[in-house]
Amino acid sequence: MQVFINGKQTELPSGTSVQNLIEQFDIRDKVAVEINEEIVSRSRFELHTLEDGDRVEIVRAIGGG
Amino acid sequence: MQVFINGKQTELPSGTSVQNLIEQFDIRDKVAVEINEEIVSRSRFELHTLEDGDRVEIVRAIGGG
Amino acid sequence: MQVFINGKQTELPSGTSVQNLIEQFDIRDKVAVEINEEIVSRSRFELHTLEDGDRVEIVRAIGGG
Amino acid sequence: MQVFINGKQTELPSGTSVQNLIEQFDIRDKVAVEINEEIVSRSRFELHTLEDGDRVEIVRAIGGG
Amino acid sequence: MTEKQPQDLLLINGKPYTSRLLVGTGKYRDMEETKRAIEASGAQIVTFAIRRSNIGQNRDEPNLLDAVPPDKYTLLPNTAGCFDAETAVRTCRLARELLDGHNLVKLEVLGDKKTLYPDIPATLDATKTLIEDGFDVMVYTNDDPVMAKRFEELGCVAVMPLAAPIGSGLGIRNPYNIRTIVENAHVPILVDAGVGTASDAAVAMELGCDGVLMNTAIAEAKNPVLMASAMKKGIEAGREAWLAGRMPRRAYASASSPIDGTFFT
Amino acid sequence: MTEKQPQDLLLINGKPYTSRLLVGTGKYRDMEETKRAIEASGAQIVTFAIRRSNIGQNRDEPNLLDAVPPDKYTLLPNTAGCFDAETAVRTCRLARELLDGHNLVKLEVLGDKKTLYPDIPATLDATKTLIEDGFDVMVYTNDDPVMAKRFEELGCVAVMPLAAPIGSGLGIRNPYNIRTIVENAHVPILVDAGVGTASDAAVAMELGCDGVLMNTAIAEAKNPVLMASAMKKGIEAGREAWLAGRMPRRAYASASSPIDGTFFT
Amino acid sequence: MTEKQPQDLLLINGKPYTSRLLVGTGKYRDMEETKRAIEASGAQIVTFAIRRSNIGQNRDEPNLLDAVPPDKYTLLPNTAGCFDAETAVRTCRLARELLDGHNLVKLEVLGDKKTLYPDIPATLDATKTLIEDGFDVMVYTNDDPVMAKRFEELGCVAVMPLAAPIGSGLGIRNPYNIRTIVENAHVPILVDAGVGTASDAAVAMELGCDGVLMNTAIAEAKNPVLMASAMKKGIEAGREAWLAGRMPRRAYASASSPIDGTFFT
Amino acid sequence: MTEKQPQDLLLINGKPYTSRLLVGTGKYRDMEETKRAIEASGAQIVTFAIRRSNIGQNRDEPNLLDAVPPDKYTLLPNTAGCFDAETAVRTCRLARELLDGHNLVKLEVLGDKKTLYPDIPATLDATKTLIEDGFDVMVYTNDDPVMAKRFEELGCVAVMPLAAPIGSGLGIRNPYNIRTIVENAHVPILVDAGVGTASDAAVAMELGCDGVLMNTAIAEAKNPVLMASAMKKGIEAGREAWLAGRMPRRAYASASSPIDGTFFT
Repeated sequence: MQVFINGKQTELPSGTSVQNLIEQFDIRDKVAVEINEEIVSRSRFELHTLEDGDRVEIVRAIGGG
Repeated sequence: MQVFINGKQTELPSGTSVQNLIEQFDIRDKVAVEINEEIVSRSRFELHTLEDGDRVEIVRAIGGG
Repeated sequence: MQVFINGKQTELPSGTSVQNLIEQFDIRDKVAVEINEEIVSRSRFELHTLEDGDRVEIVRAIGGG
Repeated sequence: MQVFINGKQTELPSGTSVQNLIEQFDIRDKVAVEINEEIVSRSRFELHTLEDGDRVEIVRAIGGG
Repeated sequence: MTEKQPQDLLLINGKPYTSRLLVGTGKYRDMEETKRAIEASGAQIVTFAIRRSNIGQNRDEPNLLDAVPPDKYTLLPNTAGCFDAETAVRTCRLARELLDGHNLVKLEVLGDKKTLYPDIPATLDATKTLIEDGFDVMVYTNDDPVMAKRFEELGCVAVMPLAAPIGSGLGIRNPYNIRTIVENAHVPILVDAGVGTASDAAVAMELGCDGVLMNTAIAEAKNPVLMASAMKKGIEAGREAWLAGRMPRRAYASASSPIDGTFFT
Repeated sequence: MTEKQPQDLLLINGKPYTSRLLVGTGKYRDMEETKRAIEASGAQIVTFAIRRSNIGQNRDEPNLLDAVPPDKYTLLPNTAGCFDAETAVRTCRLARELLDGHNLVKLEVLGDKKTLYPDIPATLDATKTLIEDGFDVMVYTNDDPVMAKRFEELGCVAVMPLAAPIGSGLGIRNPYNIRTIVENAHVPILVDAGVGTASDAAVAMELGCDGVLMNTAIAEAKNPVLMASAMKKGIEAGREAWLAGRMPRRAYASASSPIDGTFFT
Repeated sequence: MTEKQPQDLLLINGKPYTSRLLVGTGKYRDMEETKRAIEASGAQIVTFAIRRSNIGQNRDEPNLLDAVPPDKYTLLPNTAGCFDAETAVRTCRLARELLDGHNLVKLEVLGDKKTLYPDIPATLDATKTLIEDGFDVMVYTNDDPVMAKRFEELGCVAVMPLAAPIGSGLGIRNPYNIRTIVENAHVPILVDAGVGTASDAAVAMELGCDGVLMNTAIAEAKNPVLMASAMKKGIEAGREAWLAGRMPRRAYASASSPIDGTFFT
Repeated sequence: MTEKQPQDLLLINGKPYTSRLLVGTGKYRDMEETKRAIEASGAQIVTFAIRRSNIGQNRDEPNLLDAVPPDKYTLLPNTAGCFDAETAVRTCRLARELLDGHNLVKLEVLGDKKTLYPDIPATLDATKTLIEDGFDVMVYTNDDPVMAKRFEELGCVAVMPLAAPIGSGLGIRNPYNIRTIVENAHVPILVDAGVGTASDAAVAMELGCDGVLMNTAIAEAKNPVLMASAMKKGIEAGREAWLAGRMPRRAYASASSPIDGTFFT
């Protein structure tokens, strides 16, 4: 299926969970995740599986004022 | 009947027109009139008769910045 | 004899030394002395005797900016 | 003889007057003249003859603030 | 400067004005002083307030519209004293009726009595209502460049940022903001409020403003008529200086007279 | 303001002037621009420098004294460029001779090329020598009130404190000093040097100065003739504002329109 | 001053802080410099931005949350870069999730890229949404006292007026507005943006502000760590000066030393 | 900032000081307050005046030299109150005798009671006499860069331009002059007089001054001891900011947070 991760279109096997995604991309920073403009809490990363066409945002803290 | 003219309660004979009012109070300044927050145009001063309880505002130009 | 001490005319026995003066007026502050616009150093207080008409200034440190 | 005119050394026939100088150099501006740091008034241009070694300054008005 | 006059006109709502000084009519000793001060100021746009007529008392007091005849001046009714959008809109409608359909108004919706700064959200609401209702709105605002642009986009015919609190006489408190507002603008920017003396008016014009509206600085001067003349000249001086293009500022000196040709060395 | 004209004259050395703007003649593109700028400025006192005549070259270059005829203007020779008392005194004597015995001079003895600030001790020496020698001295000084008073006591006919370095265009750097100098003075105080634009000139006059002398601010404007006009108006605006008596400054607002009579409450 | 420490704490949302300097984490050379500058500043509240994670590239770049550990600092996520209410709200929700439910946010909704001034109406909307949603909002606003009060009334835990445009280093452009905001406030007023050097920070505190947030002034100094120390001291100096109560300003001099007792007369 | 401490010392006449704040001892409530304020200020150089001893009355009043022991502080006698060179020189000689041959003095020769500005010519005379007589002269002068340089050339060990009139608390009236004086100097430049609050002291240091001397700003604060601490920090803040090198000023904004990586576009 096709999902958009941080704006980039990506092919993923259906049934991929948010947790799979984090691992697959080897994201080590502490992050927050939004799918289709809804927050997915960290506790639900395992359970929440992506749907075709999902717009996923994975964000972190960076330097700013 | 009782009407409120510039905030002051006043007894008037029923059928009093805006024009009557202007004359009765001998108002010589150029004025604009609002009744119950609606403008009454100068052209309708003769025709427009007051109702009991009307809130009449008669205003003019004064010095201000 | 008459001398002027800090502007005040004062009667003193002739032969009075600066040291006598300091003691007589019980001046305990550290002071500097000028006679007729010449400094008299502390080491010479004993030796220096006043003359009739001398203008003596005895000054000290005070708060100022 | 040798004179210095506005800082430039110049050969002149002896007996040259200030007036001769003005004419020789065709100076048309209104000017003031100083010789050896002394003013020579305009009225004396004819009479005043230069000496060998004179330092002559001929000045005029120019734009300035 | 005859060579610049032709092209240097202030256009408000398509109407040309040679004067860039707008004046109020409040705080004068009497109507005669009001009249003489306005004349000395050379103002062509004059603002005034709307208040209740006197009912049956001192009917012979002089009338502002006689002192400031509409055929001679562009009259600019203002909503001074309004602290909400509704009363400001009602005031404008009464003013339009009073002036036989004249649509030009100066909108001010105040936010607080201490500063008399505008209530920006209420001013936005009133602006939209008035423009829909066919008014030509000159709007009093703070010196925030973002809000000034917003009012232009809403269709105001002029934007009037404050220089300092109304009646404070503190002058241009924040020239950076005023300059930025001017740089961004496609409608006339008129400094409204805060000017205290003639040099303040000149400074506003040197920042590129199209004009200045003032009242207290003239009316509360010891000699209002003379101050009105001073303000007229201050505005013209600042405008001409801006058009002429000032010299650069330098941290150090630069001699006015040439160095060469000195007879001493 | 016709009612004040009669009494509002600048008196220098007993001679009355209606204009309070004094101008220099340096840094202009050409003599024609110099002439037009001076006319636009309305100045009646014009300052110039003394330099060596050209000996035998370009004899047809225009002459300053033709552009600024002594019968039309009060010519004020200055000692610009002098860094010691002696050359300043020599320059004044040459100037007096050049102008057929005219005694009025602007004395400046400079202390340093970076700031062109005066050398105060040398200026004091030159002032004494010139006054003994019968000159009427208008003296360029710093903005130190003590020194300004000293020059008045020595008999200078005008004291000319700097507002900022010559040619810097920084405006009145220290209004407190200028105001104090004015308060103490019994001779005309003319701000000399540092003005950059019309509002600076107005500020100087609002501080109570009797006049302003400038050169670079006009000559280096993009349009010198228009800036000259701006300066004329700025000076008049500031003078009238000072005579009119400005409103008090307030930390907070003060409404221009009456509160009572509002139909909303 | 040990005698004042106990009572002189900055309370934000009920939590006490001894430091009144809040710092940003942008524009530093590297994470090490960020860390050392924050330590030198003594700041206890540190703000940061929210951006997309890198997907699959340079995974070893240092992590801000390691440099600024949440157990040591109060982390303040901000909505820098948001030009509308919706994205600002989304950003705050992501930040809360990122920080495990931490509700304190710095809201900024920008109105224009040139000035980075807030979009006041959009900021009002976002403020309402966030407060309903349980956030503790510290809000970036302009220096309009009416708007500052409005944000307090909406329930913001701190109001953060700008001193000058973000990153401009121009200092307190309009001290009158800041002082008025402080006088009217019942929540902490923190100057946000515009400070350029230590004296600017001191001036803000001497106006009675409760604190100052800055980033560029430290990060863009030639020596950021030393400037961070300078800012720490500037904030403390200004705060103590405000608590100590400054001397009155005088137009003239007042001798520091007594006159009587001089031996010369 | 431990890395800068070693090299950042104030050297006066070859003697190193870690504190750049010099304080006076006038105008305090009592000797105890004087003592505590000086301690809080961290000052190492303390100035005082010379007056006649009391002859036979209140002999038990506390003695300044006990409050400010010469073994702990560098005592700096000043000539406050002297309006001519002679009395200033006499005062210095008495002070030297009083302090057992200590040669360091602060010379001030005043020109007028209203401004307490120096009498420059008299100060020049006194300076020459004192230096010939072996004194190390720290000289109070106006803010004229030419005069400041002159005093350096005469051999003064420090030059102390005023920021504003003594005791006025007006702050740095003319930063351009102070900066120019600093740029030209090869001896320490210490701002003397005019500072009113901590930010003024920081500004002086950010202009590059080597130190500041003050009295009234501390002694007339509501809480002198706390203000002394504020001044200590203000001086250090300004010094560190100057050493750190401030960010450039910008007319417009510059974002603190990166633009790329925003999840909204």
